[in-house]
Amino acid sequence: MNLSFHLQVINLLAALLLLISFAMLSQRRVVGLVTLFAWQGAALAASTALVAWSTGQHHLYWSAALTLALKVVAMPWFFYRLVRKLDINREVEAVLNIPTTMLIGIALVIFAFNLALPISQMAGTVTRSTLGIAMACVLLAFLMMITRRKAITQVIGFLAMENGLFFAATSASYGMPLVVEMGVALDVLVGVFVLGIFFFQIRETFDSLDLKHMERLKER
Amino acid sequence: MEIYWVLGIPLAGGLFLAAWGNRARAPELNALFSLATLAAAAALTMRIVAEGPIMVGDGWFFIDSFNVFLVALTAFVAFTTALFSRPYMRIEKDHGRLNDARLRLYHSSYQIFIGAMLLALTTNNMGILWVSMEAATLATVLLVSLYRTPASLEAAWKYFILCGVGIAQALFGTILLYFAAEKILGSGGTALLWTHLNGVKEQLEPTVLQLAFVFLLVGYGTKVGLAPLHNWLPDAHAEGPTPVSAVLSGLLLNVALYAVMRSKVLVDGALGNDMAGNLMMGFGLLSVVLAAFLIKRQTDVKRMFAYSSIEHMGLITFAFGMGGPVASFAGLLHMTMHSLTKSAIFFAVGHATQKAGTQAMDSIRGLIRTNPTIGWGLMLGTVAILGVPPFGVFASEFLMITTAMHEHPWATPFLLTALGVAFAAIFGKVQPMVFGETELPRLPHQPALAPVFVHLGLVLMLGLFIPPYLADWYRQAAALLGG
Amino acid sequence: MLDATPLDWAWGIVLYWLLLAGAGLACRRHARLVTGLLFPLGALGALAMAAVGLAGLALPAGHFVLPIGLPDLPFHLRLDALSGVFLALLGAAAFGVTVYGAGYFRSMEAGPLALLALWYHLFLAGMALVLLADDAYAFMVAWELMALSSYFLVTTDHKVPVIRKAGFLYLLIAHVGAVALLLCFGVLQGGHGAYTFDYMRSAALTPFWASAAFLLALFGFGAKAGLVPLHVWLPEAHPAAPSPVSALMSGVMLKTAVYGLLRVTFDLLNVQLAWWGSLAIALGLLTALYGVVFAAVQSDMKRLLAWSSIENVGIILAGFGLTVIFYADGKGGLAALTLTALLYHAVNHAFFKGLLFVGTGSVLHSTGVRHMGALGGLIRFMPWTAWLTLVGVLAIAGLPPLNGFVSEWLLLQAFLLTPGLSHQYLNMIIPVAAAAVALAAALAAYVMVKFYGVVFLGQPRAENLRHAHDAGWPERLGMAWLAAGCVLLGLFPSVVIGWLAPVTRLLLSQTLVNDGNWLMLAPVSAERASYAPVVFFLVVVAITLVVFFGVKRVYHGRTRRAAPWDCGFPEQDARMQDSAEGFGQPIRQIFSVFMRVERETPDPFDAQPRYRGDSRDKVWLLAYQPIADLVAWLSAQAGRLQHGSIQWYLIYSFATLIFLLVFTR
Amino acid sequence: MTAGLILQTFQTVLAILLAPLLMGWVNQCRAWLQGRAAPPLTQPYRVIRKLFHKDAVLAHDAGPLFRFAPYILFACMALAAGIVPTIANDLPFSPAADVIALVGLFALARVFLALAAMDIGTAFGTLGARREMLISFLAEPALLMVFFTASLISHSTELPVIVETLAHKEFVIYPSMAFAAVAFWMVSTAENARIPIDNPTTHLELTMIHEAMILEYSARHLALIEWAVALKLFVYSALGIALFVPWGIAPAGDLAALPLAILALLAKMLAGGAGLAVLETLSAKMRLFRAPEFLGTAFMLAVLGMLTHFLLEA
Repeated sequence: MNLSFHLQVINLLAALLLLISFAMLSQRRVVGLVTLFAWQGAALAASTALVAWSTGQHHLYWSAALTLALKVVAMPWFFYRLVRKLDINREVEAVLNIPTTMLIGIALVIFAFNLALPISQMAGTVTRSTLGIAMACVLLAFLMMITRRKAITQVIGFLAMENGLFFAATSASYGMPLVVEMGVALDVLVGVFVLGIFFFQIRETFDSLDLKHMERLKER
Repeated sequence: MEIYWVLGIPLAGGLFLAAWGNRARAPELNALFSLATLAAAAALTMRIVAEGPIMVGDGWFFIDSFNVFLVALTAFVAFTTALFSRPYMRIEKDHGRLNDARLRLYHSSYQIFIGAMLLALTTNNMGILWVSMEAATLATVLLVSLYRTPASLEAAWKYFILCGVGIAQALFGTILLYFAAEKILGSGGTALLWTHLNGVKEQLEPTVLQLAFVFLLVGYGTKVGLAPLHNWLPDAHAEGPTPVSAVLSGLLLNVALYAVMRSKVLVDGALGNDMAGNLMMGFGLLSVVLAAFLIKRQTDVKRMFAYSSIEHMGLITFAFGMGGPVASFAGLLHMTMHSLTKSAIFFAVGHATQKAGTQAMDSIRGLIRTNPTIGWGLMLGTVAILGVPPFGVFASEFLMITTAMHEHPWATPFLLTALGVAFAAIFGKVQPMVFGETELPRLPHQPALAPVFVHLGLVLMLGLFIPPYLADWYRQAAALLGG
Repeated sequence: MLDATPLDWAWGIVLYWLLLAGAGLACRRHARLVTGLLFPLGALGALAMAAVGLAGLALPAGHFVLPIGLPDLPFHLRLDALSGVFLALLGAAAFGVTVYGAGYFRSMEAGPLALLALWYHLFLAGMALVLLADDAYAFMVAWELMALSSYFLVTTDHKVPVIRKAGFLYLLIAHVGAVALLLCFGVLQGGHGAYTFDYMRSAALTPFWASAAFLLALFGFGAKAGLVPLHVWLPEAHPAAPSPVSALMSGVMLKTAVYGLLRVTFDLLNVQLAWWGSLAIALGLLTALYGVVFAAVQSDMKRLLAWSSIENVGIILAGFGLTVIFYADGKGGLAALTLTALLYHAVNHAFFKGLLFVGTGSVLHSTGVRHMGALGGLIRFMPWTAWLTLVGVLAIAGLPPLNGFVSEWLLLQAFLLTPGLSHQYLNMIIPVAAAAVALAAALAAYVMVKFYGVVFLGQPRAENLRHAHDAGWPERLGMAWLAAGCVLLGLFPSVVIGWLAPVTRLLLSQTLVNDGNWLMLAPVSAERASYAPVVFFLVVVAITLVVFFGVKRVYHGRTRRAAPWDCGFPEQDARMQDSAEGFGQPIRQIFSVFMRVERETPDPFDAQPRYRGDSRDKVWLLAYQPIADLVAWLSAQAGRLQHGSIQWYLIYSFATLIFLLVFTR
Repeated sequence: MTAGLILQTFQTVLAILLAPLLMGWVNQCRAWLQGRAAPPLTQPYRVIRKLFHKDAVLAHDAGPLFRFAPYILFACMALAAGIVPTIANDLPFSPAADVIALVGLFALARVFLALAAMDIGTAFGTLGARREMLISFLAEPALLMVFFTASLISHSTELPVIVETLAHKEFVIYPSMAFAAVAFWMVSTAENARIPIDNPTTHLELTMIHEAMILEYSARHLALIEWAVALKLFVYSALGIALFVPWGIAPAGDLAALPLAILALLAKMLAGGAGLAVLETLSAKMRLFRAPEFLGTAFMLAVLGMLTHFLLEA
């Protein structure tokens, strides 16, 4: 019966992830976003570890650790510094107003669940029911990238999407082969590094990270 | 063993050049590394010619007729581009658009980029394929923004975000693929090996693979530049340094398409219908038509040829979507021809823009007066890319269009329109650039145009005569791609 | 060497031309070498090619496979009677033109001249390959090689914006036509790369697909032949090219389109439908009338000739349509007659149009003027050019005993024979068609009188014309060759028709019976119709001489010179002669429906009165302009998708993803 | 064959000699109808003879083309006279040129005359040439269509065969020939520069067509041209006769019918000339730009004739 208890905890964490995604959709301040992102990473790491422990998939510990290291510690720290350095902790005005975004988000969640339903039927994992949530997280992150006008928020959205993917991997098939996980993690790390460079470049060129300065290249 | 050389040299080169910095001879070293890579690739190719498909490193690397010619092509174009970039970048530096630090960045990430693409081509693991595709993107993001102009930064940013999001979809597709695979192949590394997957593709779960393919197509398709996912492409090509544009549109698009094709093979096997083919045909046609009409309104020469890349990628995708030995053969041939021709064009364009000091086509005039070699290079390259025989691009278009008329007549009006519009647009813009009078002085330095004419010579040769072994590769690859 | 078949010779000559092209590129420094050596050598090749063509007419078809091309599809070559006659045409016309060119290009500077030699010989080789190709790929490669090289020839003088525009338009329409041909071959091919013509001959198509193939071929080849409404490039491109090139394009290149149409319709397609013929006749006659009317209102001599080429193509196409009708109706003999007529006309046109173009070339060369309003009286300053051109003028005006008349005669005979047809409505239509042909022929005479009269006769309209120098010897030689062709083809039609017999046998498995003998032409039967040009010619000459010497003998031959009659108005000057516009004015008035006229008339007190009458092609305004606008509008719409905001781009990706997910459920 | 040759030469010479007579006769009739004192019947001969005796005056720039045109013109008309069956029906020459060639022959003469007119480069020469060509480009196809109607009936474009069919086969009424006849009359007025298209006796340069072309000619050249013009009128009349009232022309190889044929010819010519004179007197010369409409009508009538042939006689 304790398996089912783990399961409940995992489902809880999954729900938490979804919740956090929605929170990110509605969050207006950059620092708040970063915090939420850190929490999401934490939830992800926790659930991964839990799955690893409950199913004896040891390589999942590795990925849990990676997640913890990267997405809970390194990146939030990095982002905090960035926000302080570039002091961009202002209101992030959204393209759409929050309620509309929320409505769309709910629609997406429903869609994602329907999409995941047939697949999770045939999944052999204990955590199959959470696949839909993972997909929902991915789509919500996508939506967030669309609705935010600041470069940094887009990046956070991007990383949130990554989280969703990891979660999907864990819940659908107890994670990817370790090599791949490593590679992905490496890519994410490099990516964030590159982004850091970018922010400074953008900052010094446009003295703002607002994307509305970056709409010059178009068909006129 | 050659495979390790092929992958190792560029990586080593990247690290070394990063360390070496832009001291004297850095460009030469860059070219040298590329040459070494080319040599290794040649050796590998020889081996494949001799022994047929091989699996190296207990299944981690797999080289068959499909990717070996892409490896050879990539190494070759990488080398010629390195040759071209040597004088080009020096002039950029003289014009004060670049400094040592950026050149160091350029040289090292150039090698890394090449290495990543070669890895993507040779790996047997769909996951590693994804990883190296992402790595290739990351390596080029900073190259696109090399000039640090607002425009280039914006382009790089769009490139990064759009491709990043796209590639994330591809990762989801890969996860689904793994999810479907591990039930048959068991969990662990081998479940993502393409060869294993290919072996059991009939047993893979159709619904999952269908879903997976959608994500993979949207993901890698973004990097291929299929409309409407193409929006990053013209910006990145237009704002990056010309050598980067050349390798981006000449090589990276091919590699992305290669990834799509590898997945398509599996999906076709699993689904047993031509859903994937139809999707690709749809994307292909849309890209061809949209690109053709967008070319019409370009004023920036590099941007225009970027759109022409979208058009040709669309053609290739359409051909692969049609399937069948002839169409797939045509698609592979067109991949080769397009990367050779398009990179040649970018070389010529690069020198032309350097001379005119702008990329605006209205202010580039009478190249044939100021520098006949550039002028003729651009003219012949344009004629070639527009599919005029005896250049090889025509050979593939011939096969595609006739097959399309035979298999899918409904598509031909779109093709006819698109090709007509694209021809009118591109040629109508290039002709005044090449011909006519100008008051610009002759180019101070002697451009390195050997690559241009080497490429065009190859394209011409392949239009009239395709070596038997090359033809055999194409045939085997076409059979592999569901011929 | 001795046992080499005509085909071996043919592709040998093609190779030889390619080598000459390379050589042309090689001697970028030595202009004399190009004109003094390369062009004469090329001319020799052309002469040999003519011989090869004639041999190919006589001998059975030969096959050959070149080891180049696509992997599964090496170049198949074939030389049969049809290719033979067109190769002969190509060789014969190209010989004259190339000899002419050897003199004409002497004044060019070395660099452009070398390029010109390159493209010129590539052009010749391309046209020959088109005629030899026996599979779709080889055909298309040759076809586009021909188009491309001729494009570079047209834009030889690319500093002039108009010429660039002309070249662009030409290449564009040529390319669209080529794609249509690709689609046509796509219909004909058997899938899995069965692209050889042999396969296509054996394949059986349903009438629907056969019609599709025919229409595509008609479009593709029509675009090259200058079929209305695809003709717009022709009056721009032909005048833009250097005159020998215009001569080749008008004289030979247009015929390759006719060749292709015949090849596809009668050789590759295994079914012919009567309505194809009706369509072809309708289009052909429209083209003929349209062309000749516009020729009549031109004031630039090369444009005038270009339009007249459109007219002749139209007549040839009408003949083609009639052939299809007869053949589809099972009247092999009559089909043979029409086919002979149209082939004959193709050959004739090659000769006289080539002659006229090089004639204008000499005028252009020595005066630098193309506008007829600034020419005149040249017969006194450049007699060789003028008199040789006169032959071409009389020939193209369809006057006996020259060659233009023979083919028109044959064609009209064919029209007269239609009552045999089973379709009643065709019986009704054909006479009207015949009337239209007759009208076009008569108008051609009008056009030619205008052309010759304004350019060569009367008073020079500008002073510098008095110093115009006559053509040099190579030019004279080339023109004389072409003129001789016009005369001989006119005098000995029976012989020529004998030569053409294998073609009709090949395509229609039927030959034209000539009931006459070597000097009398009598198709079908001497009872029906006969024409003996030699007798005709001799009688006219005899009577002329008899009367001439008779008059001299019986009366004194005294002659005084005096000023011409000025009807009491002393200030007669050259500007009072009819200008080109003036000569065109009645036609412009009668056929004003075809064209939009723009004219500037001077006010009475103008010191330097200038008159400009310009007749714009309505097809351009009604068909092409709207298309251009539509494309521009569409591309503007497409451009709005691409408006820079990354959010929108993300939405595109997102929407695509969602759409596909929903779509594939 | 020899008989044929004799006939051929005889007929040709006869035509050449009789041609001015017809011209004279027409002028006489016109004079009578207009109530003038008529010139003698032989007036044209006198004019020609007078002209031959004069010294030729050439413009300074007149070239060989200008000088040779009259001879070519004359030769063409003579050949035409040899081809058209006037009195006899088997003519060795006629296979050399059928009706289409005949039209070509007229065109040849016309083009040479027009070119000659433009050679000197006076305002009126070019004006005449242009008008002449303008009229002919409608008249020529109309004439061709008239011939086509006839040859559709007789399944041949050989004049002798046509005449044979129309005259010596069993008598049939061909409605199509009625149309053809009207068209032929309209065309021949234009081709022979008669009223209502042109006025042979005008002296106002601006209204001239034919006369404007030959304005520069004098003496022997002019004489030849006048003669050729007369000959042309004769040939056209002969054509009209051959096509529409062919009875009386001697069939092949029957010399006995010859005298009768000559009489018939003379009778028909008298009637025809008179008729032409009457028509000319009744109608007035029309403005130049009405001429295309007039000839267009002729053209349409001829085509209509062919169509009626298909409707009623096929």
